Amino acid sequence: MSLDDLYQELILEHARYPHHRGTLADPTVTLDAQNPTCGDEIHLQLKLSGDERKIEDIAFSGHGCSISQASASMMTDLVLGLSVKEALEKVQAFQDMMRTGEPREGLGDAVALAGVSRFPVRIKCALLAWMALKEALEETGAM
Amino acid sequence: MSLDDLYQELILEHARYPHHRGTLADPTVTLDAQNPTCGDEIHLQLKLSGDERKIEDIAFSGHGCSISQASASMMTDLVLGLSVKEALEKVQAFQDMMRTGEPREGLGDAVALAGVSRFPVRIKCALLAWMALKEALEETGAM
Amino acid sequence: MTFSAKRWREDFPILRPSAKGRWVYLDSAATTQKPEAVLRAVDDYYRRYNANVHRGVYRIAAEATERYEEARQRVARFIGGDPRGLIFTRNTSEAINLVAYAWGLDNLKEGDAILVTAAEHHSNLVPWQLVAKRTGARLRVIPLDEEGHLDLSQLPELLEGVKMVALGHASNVLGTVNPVEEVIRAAHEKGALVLLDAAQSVPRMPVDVKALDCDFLAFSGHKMLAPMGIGVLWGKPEILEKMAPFLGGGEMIGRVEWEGSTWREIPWKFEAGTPNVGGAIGLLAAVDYLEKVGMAAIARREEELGQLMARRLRELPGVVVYGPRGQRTGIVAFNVEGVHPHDVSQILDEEGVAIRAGHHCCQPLHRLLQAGSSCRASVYLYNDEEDVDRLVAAVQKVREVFRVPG
Amino acid sequence: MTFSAKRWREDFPILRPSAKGRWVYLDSAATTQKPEAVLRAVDDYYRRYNANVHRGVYRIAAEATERYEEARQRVARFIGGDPRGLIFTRNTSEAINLVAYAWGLDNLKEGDAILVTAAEHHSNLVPWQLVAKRTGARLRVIPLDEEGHLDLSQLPELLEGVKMVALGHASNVLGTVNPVEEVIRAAHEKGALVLLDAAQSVPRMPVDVKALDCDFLAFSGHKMLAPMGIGVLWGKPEILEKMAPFLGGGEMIGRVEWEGSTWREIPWKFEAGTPNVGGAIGLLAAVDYLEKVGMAAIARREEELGQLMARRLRELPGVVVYGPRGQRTGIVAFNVEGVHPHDVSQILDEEGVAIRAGHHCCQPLHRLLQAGSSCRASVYLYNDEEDVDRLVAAVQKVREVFRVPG
Ligand SMILES: Cc1ncc(COP(=O)(O)O)c(C=O)c1O
Ligand SMILES: Cc1ncc(COP(=O)(O)O)c(C=O)c1O
Repeated sequence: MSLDDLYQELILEHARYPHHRGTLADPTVTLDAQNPTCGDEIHLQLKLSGDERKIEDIAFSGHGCSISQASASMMTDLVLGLSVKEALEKVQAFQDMMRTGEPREGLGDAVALAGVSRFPVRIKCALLAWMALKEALEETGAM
Repeated sequence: MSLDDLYQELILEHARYPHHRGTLADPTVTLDAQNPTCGDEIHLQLKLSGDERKIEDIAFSGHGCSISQASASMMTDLVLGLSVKEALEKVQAFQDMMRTGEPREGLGDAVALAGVSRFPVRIKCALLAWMALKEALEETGAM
Repeated sequence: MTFSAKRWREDFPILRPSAKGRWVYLDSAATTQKPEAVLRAVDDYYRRYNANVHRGVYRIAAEATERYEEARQRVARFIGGDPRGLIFTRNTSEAINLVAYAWGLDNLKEGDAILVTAAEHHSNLVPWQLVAKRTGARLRVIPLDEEGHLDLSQLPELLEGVKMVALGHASNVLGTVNPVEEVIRAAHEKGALVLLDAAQSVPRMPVDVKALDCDFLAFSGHKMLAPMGIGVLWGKPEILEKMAPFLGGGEMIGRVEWEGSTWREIPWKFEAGTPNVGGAIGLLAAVDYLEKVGMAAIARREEELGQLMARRLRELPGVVVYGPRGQRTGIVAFNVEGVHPHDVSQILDEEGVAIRAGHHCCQPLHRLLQAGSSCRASVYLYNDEEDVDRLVAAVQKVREVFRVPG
Repeated sequence: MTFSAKRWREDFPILRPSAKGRWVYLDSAATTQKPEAVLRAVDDYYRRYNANVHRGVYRIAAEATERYEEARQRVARFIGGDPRGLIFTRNTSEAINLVAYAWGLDNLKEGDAILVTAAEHHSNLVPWQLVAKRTGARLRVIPLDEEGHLDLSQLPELLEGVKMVALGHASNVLGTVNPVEEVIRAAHEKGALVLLDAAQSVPRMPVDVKALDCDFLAFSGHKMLAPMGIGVLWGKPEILEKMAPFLGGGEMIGRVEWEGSTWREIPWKFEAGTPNVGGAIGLLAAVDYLEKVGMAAIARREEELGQLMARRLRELPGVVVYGPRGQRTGIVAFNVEGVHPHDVSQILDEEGVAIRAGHHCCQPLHRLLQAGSSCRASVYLYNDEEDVDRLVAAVQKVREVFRVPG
């Protein structure tokens, strides 16, 4: 395993200039999640369409390592505009990728995170945002 | 070290037929002591002279191993009739013998217990009655 | 296939014969000896990847954490329990105290009862006395019959008002195995929880918490081939989740503020401070070893040797053996008439046979047996018939030295 | 005479260079590595005289008991304390919880205050929060000045109504050593007791409880060369004697009746169940080793390397070092601007340098430092100037990868 896998340019870019970082004026769901072993935190906000079927807007804040920040940034890019069901499928695909280390199609930039699976301690960092999204979507009960 | 040191005939005799085993009708002091690690117990009773200077009678009951029973029997033989001060000197001499393993003069039959010092776990058994005596005498405050 | 104690014995460095011949260890109910595989696993940890767990990013910290959590998974599997309910403690005693404090302080009150048995080890009695004193709850006792079996005839009445049944699974004195399924069923019907003191069962028979349906189970690594300093409390996750924490400190927290804190999810909520990682890794290796030997085979073997020991000792005039004549474990308590257990044990030691003498942390039971103390011989997978012969011959020697009539 | 870390390093199997070169361990504040002498002492115990203590008459049980009690004497001597006050626990956390429960539940009430500092480790904070919740007592906090030193200007006022001062001796983040003598004197004047969390002081400087006059002192074996699973609470005997027991179980009892029990004398009153005998023997060997190196020499060396590390890191643009500029221990917390500590630690690991990243069980302190987390490098007797060079070079690498400006 090599550091270059972990700290690819694409990942560092997302970490340095994360997309959808901030807060929403009128969120449908807000969820706080944390990684208690390292203290990393994410506040995730979603704006769902009226029938709660579709992610119309998304934003995150909080603090964390480059992997968790990049992962959150990539995730928000990916799921914006998707239906709740589609988004949950993406979460599942990302989890699978973390478990197996096999790059997965349909994950957008987040495919760059496949190498994280070789650093077991960091998997939790990569997963933080995705787990928060999953919990937030399940809370809406819109599936 | 050999078993024969520990289980000399004289010791077994005292253990089998202990002297001064029983209770006193009119004790001046009564003291209970125990060895919590093995559950052995001794109830020691003393009758002191009016000025509390002299041990006029002594008795013990309770239960314990052959070493603790023999030791109590030998001790009661030894201190009966002595002054409080003399009795405390005997206790000190017996403690020294247990610590050093050197037989001590003036301990009567109890000198047979010198070999116990080579069995560290059993020293507490041999000392039980003597420690009870010491505590009982100190309680009278007659020194 | 016969059970080859001799073969297993070779794995235990301490049991190798010395110049003076073979030494016979019959005190495994107090603590067992350790096989090479366990010693090596612990040694390997300290020589290769010793690190504090959970918070380290560097390689050996990650490896230590992984192995520690693997131990949790593995030990949970060994007892058929959800790993989320598996808490590492120092020993059985601490595990029981954890429940007595963390569950007891918040769930017991004046008028409530805690039910124990008359054969309880102090470790499953004193914690309940302590929490009873703090809460106003009271202890109640299931009596024993003549042979040492639980007398369950009054169980429904005994269970009235009981919130917790704290029950020894296998006795460390009598060699009995209690009908815990029956007690658990009855207790649950009355809404009481059941904690099993499994210090003497998990090491010597297959135990499955799912099948038993107990709420808590406590045992010690050192009584099942693992090093000292590691033990287990298993609890049903849904109960553990509702409990307040026990020890506070590092690792068990969520968010710490001056005014108060939140807790990490179970099981970590109950593990404060640096755990005994080396101990957990040793327990993992011990469980691997035990499954290689086979828990069912160990149980059968225990029963065989226990029966043999009890029968052979009973044949000696002036020797009284406690506990049942029927089914039993390999733990046999006895007394030689007129000879104090300390003296018996001392002479046995000279004959190269190690047994325990005392009240075995069961003073109330010994009062019931009308014995201040007793001798206890207990076998494990490294003992065999030859060891029983050695024990019996040594007890004969005791009878000679002390001229026991008969 | 110069201190030869290189010589000591040879005693530590895990620190031997591999094919890839020498690995640099800078996480001793979390847990230290173990020298051969400690590993051998523990191994020898399990291979030669492993037995349960206190109740065995046979030879190895007697030897195990003797060594266990010798460890108590030896460790008590190491901290200048009466051995009757020395209780073996699992770690610092358990030691502090023991006092919080056994002393706190009976001696704290609504309106009482417990005084801690703003730099407290969760293990010396959460136990007091838990007991405060159960008793109605409240926590009060000694603030820090800019450099991380205790601000004692309001101490007399802060001490009003305080029953217990729970005070870290040496910080596990800031590298500070608190003026505990002054606090102890002031606390005693107001009738408050003082517990010192000495997890980071006993391993790295001479500590004498008699001279300090503290009432309780807690520390962990694993942070001072001993195995995991063994720690110490020392307490003044006259205070311990008046306290109720903490954990109930075997060994700690006098007479056990159904209705209640009496306790054994201290220190055994506070040790329930089978102790970690192997761990205590390991701690004995560790203390022998530390005295061979010399605690005063270790303290001087820590200070030297701590200063060097802090200075060299501060020289790097974009690196902030926490804690004082003056006197300090060999524990240095820092951050690299714009780079999360996890990322720093990951890159350092690739460079063969192991440090810790996180809140180091000090969330409130990190909020004060306005940092969610930090990197922490900590030295011990096996580290030297070359290790500091390696650390600094690796932090440079972090700056390159993350293009830290400056
Ligand atoms: C200052 C301080 N107190 C307490 C502790 C807790 O020690 P342990 O985890 O060994 O209980 C530590 C170490 O983590 C510490 O650094
Ligand atoms: C039945 C029983 N319960 C509890 C214990 C206590 O175990 P530990 O001393 O490991 O806490 C023992 C062993 O001593 C035991 O035999």
